[in-house]
Amino acid sequence: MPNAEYFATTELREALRLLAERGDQITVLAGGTDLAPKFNCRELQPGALLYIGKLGLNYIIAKNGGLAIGAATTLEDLATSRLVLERAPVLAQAAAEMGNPAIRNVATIGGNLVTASRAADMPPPLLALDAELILVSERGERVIPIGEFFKRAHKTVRLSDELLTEIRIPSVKGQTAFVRHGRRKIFSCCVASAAVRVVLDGGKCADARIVAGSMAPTPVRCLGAEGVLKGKNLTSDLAGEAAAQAVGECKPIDDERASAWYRRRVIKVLIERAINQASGL
Amino acid sequence: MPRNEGTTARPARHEIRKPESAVNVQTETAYKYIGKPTPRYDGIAQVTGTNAYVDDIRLPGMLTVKVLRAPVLKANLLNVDVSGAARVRGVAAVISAKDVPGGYYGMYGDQPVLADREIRYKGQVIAAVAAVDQDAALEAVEQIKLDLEELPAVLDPEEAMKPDTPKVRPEGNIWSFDGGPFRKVRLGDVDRGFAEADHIVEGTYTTPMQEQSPMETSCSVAMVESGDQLVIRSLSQSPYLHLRQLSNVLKLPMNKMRLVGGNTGGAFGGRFEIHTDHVAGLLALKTRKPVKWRWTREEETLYSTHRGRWKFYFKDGVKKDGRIVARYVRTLHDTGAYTGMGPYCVEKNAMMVAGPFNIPNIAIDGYCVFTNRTPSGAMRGFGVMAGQVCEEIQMHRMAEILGMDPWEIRFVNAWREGDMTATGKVVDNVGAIECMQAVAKLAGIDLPERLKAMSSREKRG
Amino acid sequence: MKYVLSFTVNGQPMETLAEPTTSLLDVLRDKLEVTSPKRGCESGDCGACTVLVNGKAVPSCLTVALTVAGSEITTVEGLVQDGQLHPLQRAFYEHGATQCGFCTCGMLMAAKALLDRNPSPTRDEIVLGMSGNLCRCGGYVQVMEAIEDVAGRKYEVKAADTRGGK
Amino acid sequence: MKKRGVGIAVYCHPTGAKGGGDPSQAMMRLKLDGTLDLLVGSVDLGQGSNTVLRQIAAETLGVPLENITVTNHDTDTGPLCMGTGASRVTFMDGNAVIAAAEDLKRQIREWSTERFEVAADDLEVADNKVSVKGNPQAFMSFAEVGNEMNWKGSFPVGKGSYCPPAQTFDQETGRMTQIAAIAYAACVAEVEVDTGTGVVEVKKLAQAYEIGTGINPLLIKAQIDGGTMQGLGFTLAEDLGPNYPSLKFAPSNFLDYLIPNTADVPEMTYTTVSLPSRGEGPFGAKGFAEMCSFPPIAAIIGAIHDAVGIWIYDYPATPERVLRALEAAGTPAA
Repeated sequence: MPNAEYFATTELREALRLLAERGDQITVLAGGTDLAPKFNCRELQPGALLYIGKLGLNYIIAKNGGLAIGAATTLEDLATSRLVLERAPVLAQAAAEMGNPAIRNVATIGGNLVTASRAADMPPPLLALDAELILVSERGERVIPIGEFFKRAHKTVRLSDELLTEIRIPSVKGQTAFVRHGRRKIFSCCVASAAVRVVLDGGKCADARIVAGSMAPTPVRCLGAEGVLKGKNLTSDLAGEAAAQAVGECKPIDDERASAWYRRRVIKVLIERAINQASGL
Repeated sequence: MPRNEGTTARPARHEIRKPESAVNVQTETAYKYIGKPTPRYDGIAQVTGTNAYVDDIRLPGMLTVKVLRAPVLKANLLNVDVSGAARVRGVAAVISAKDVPGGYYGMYGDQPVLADREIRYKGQVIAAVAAVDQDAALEAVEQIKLDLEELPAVLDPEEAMKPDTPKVRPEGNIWSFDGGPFRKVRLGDVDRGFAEADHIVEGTYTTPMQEQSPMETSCSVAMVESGDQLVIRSLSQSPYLHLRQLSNVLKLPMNKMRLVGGNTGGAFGGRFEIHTDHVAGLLALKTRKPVKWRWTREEETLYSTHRGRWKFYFKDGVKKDGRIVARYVRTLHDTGAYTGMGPYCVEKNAMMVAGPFNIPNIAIDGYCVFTNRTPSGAMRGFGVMAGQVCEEIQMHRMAEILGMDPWEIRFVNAWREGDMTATGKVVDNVGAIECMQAVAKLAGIDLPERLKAMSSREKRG
Repeated sequence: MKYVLSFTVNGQPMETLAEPTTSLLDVLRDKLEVTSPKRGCESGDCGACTVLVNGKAVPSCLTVALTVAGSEITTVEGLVQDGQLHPLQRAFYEHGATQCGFCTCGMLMAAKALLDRNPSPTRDEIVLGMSGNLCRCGGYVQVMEAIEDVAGRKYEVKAADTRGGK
Repeated sequence: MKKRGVGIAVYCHPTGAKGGGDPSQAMMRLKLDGTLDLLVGSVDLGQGSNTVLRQIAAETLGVPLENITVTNHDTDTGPLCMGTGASRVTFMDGNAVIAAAEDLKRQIREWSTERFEVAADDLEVADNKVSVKGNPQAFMSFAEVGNEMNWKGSFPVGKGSYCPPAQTFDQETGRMTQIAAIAYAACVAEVEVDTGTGVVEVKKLAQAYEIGTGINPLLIKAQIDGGTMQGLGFTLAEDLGPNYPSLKFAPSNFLDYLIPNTADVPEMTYTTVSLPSRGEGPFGAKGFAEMCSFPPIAAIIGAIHDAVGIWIYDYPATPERVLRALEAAGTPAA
């Protein structure tokens, strides 16, 4: 029988106190798009829910040339924010391509990160942008580079007394692209995605980020593929070479949406297209 | 569709299309109502949300149903212990096979309401609980104890047809048509036809299991009214066939039952089989209270009947000029663990699998095979659709092999008035050629004058 | 544990009790007998339960009821004003945009949210705006034509009657 | 790389159950004020059968549409219907409704002979009244007829039934000639194949249907639009057994079992074809609802072949199947 408690404080301090006292029994609720289906079929019956939608964590502000985004910011706000469109267009695009309009009105960026699904859409662009995540607890604040946040599927470094409050995107150089493949043109779960950032110096690639989504338990930053690009003249052929290198860095699985065989082929194409798109080839 | 980053420019607005302009339907001016775009009879109720679907019905004291489903594909069911479930607070009744007074349901009457002694597919319903709410019902279902002896299952129909494969049902894995293993159709002499042919074109095709996916999941509300009449609010798309099946299962005469419905959130064939009426009815009779059983989307997707899977082998004998002179089709239909509508589908398939084409020599062997899958059923065009789709792809391939235009081969063979179907029906009011001509025009394809001049009304000389 | 939930449904202040894990959909349907939002999947994948929360379309099955405390909820029951059909309702009726009708109420709310924000959407914007609402009868073309028609008639919530029908 | 291709297909589909023997009944009751109840046994599943049967009843009886209430699907009061499926309701129920309306007309004419002192054959029922042929001044409105017949001892209920003869397959030859009206369709599909992802996008569909007389263009369009979308799902995405015969990865929800949405709607045009003669359906209508999901399927598969030269033999033609076929044909993903 369900007998959960419900907390919907407006005070961050109060929320952190609750987490410090009994974080291991508390399920943090933001948009609820991942949790509610589990409640509906009784797969998940939490002892207590802490709703963070009233903590004032729904914000997008310009900071140090980059962005600070509250963890409870909805995907719709991300997708339509002029600031995000200007400073992190790949993030806006990834948010716009996720779910459907109604889901984007409730789903949050923080929820997408903390749920840490293999198919999550927010991590790849954030990795490409060198984002940092702010975890706050009564013990203080931790700043975690997003690359260190995910431990495995559905598991992050967040401790039970911590709350993800903010996503920081530094001012980064370069041009970006995000290419996603789902099984339906609009509104489908991600099968594979590629987020790319290239910093061009003349025709040469000075720096690069190549991230593959849904290709392993956690998003994959393809360092080898980045190495292929760095210091070289960016051409379509080189993009193809880097994409081929990236495939070897992924560990895709078979699941309901696609086979590992298919994912390996399609990620190569997506990464190649993303590099070409980012570098205007 | 990715949004346009950082731009507010909007593409030009589409021209607004009026509802009547998009489809050019032949209408008769002589009629007052026939051929007129009359809005739906229940349209206002639908757009105001006032038409009640079964799940919208709430009655005082109504109980909720949850069921225990088979955890394995095939097993001997040695014992079902519901005593723990009956003790859960809020539970009004728990039923298992021994509580079913009558026989079997299904178009061919072979499916038990609750699994009795054996399990034939994963998800088969074994026991059902009616309780005051969903949580009590789910808790009770968890308390039901099963004693199972798991057995090897068969999933592949080709495998199922082999003699030493475990039997899905005691009568064997192949349905018997008139005492034979397949529905036999013979027109003319295919062997002679193949001998006359310039080319032999073979092809093997498979079509998937498709779920009807009605937006409304299976749902029944059952109650006993006027003292002794069982009333079921049903989604059935065949209430009278179901009344007969329910009469057999519940051992009630037809005047002691009443199916009420007429407002169904989609069916597409999926409501040709009883999914919830029988169990809800049994529980209403047992508890004398209103009972609602609504399936979750997961139950609907995994355990409702669906369009069964098909495999087709085509062998066509064709002349250089495109005339098909012989066609052999071996069809294999995976009907799942119970008969469902399998044999019906196989026979209807045999009627139409040769397509709208005049072929003088045809042989069809239609097999209906049992496997330990969720039973298949009806879905839009059941029997006909899968076969004709593969037949059309075979036509396309044949044209390619002959180096012929895919239009040409169809025009050459298309039925004319007085031609014959595979099963010997002489066709009239034929429109295959006319449809091809019309669609070519619509698509802006300029057919050769010869094809444009053809008519189904010119009998084959 | 049950908590008091106070909010407004179609302009009426409501107060009811809800468990922390109960969805807005279940509260509307089971407690308040507002049945136009339908249970199609209970996992946000079909859109049949779409309602407006403070003017924004949300899947009510994915919305934990207690989180909408103090909010204004609008469902199809709230579209008819003074016995007059909303222009979208009228257009859906006239264009034959309903078949079995199970998805219709969710479609109407998604369409209303779309037009409230963007009174003259392009076809592509309508495609996007309605992409979360599945219809197995498949009548998307008529739905989109109905929305275009309303947009073309300069979208406003008045001037319609309930003619026709039963 | 994206490549375009065009394909065609042609289909035929019979009306009604395999081998006939599928009855439908209808009842029409004239009420005290001249309005009518139409009782049928078929179910309106969304296809609009109540709307269509009401049109047929109003046309046959010559009464305003809004004077008819349709009641269906109550096994205590409703007549028999074999089932709402097999594209049979417009045809079978429609014929039963015509028979019921004709029966009611006959009863009204016979009852009216005394009143007008003419033979039943000299009376006609039309325009919501019964009148003497050639003397339009001599008439009684349906309201008067309904009031008088019911109060003066008659029970004006028209009954009608329709059932094609039942036939079984010949054991040796499979001969089966009981096939009610056959409807036809043809389709031209244009697709775009992404050779990198294997994704097939249907860009355009043109379809032509021969369905006899169309009873309601609005509902015909709904059937064609909707059936087409189900056909698209069947062709490209829907599969309950993606690892057939294994049960692994069987989809259980709308996240994994993908049915088409608005974004999958191609540019669609239709036309209907008219033949010089019509069959036995009501006003010459044929059943066609099921067939609407067939036409795009083989046309799309043919169009994929036209675009990239591969044949897909197992359906749906998922991106993975397309990529595998391309790879087998020596075209690596790009």
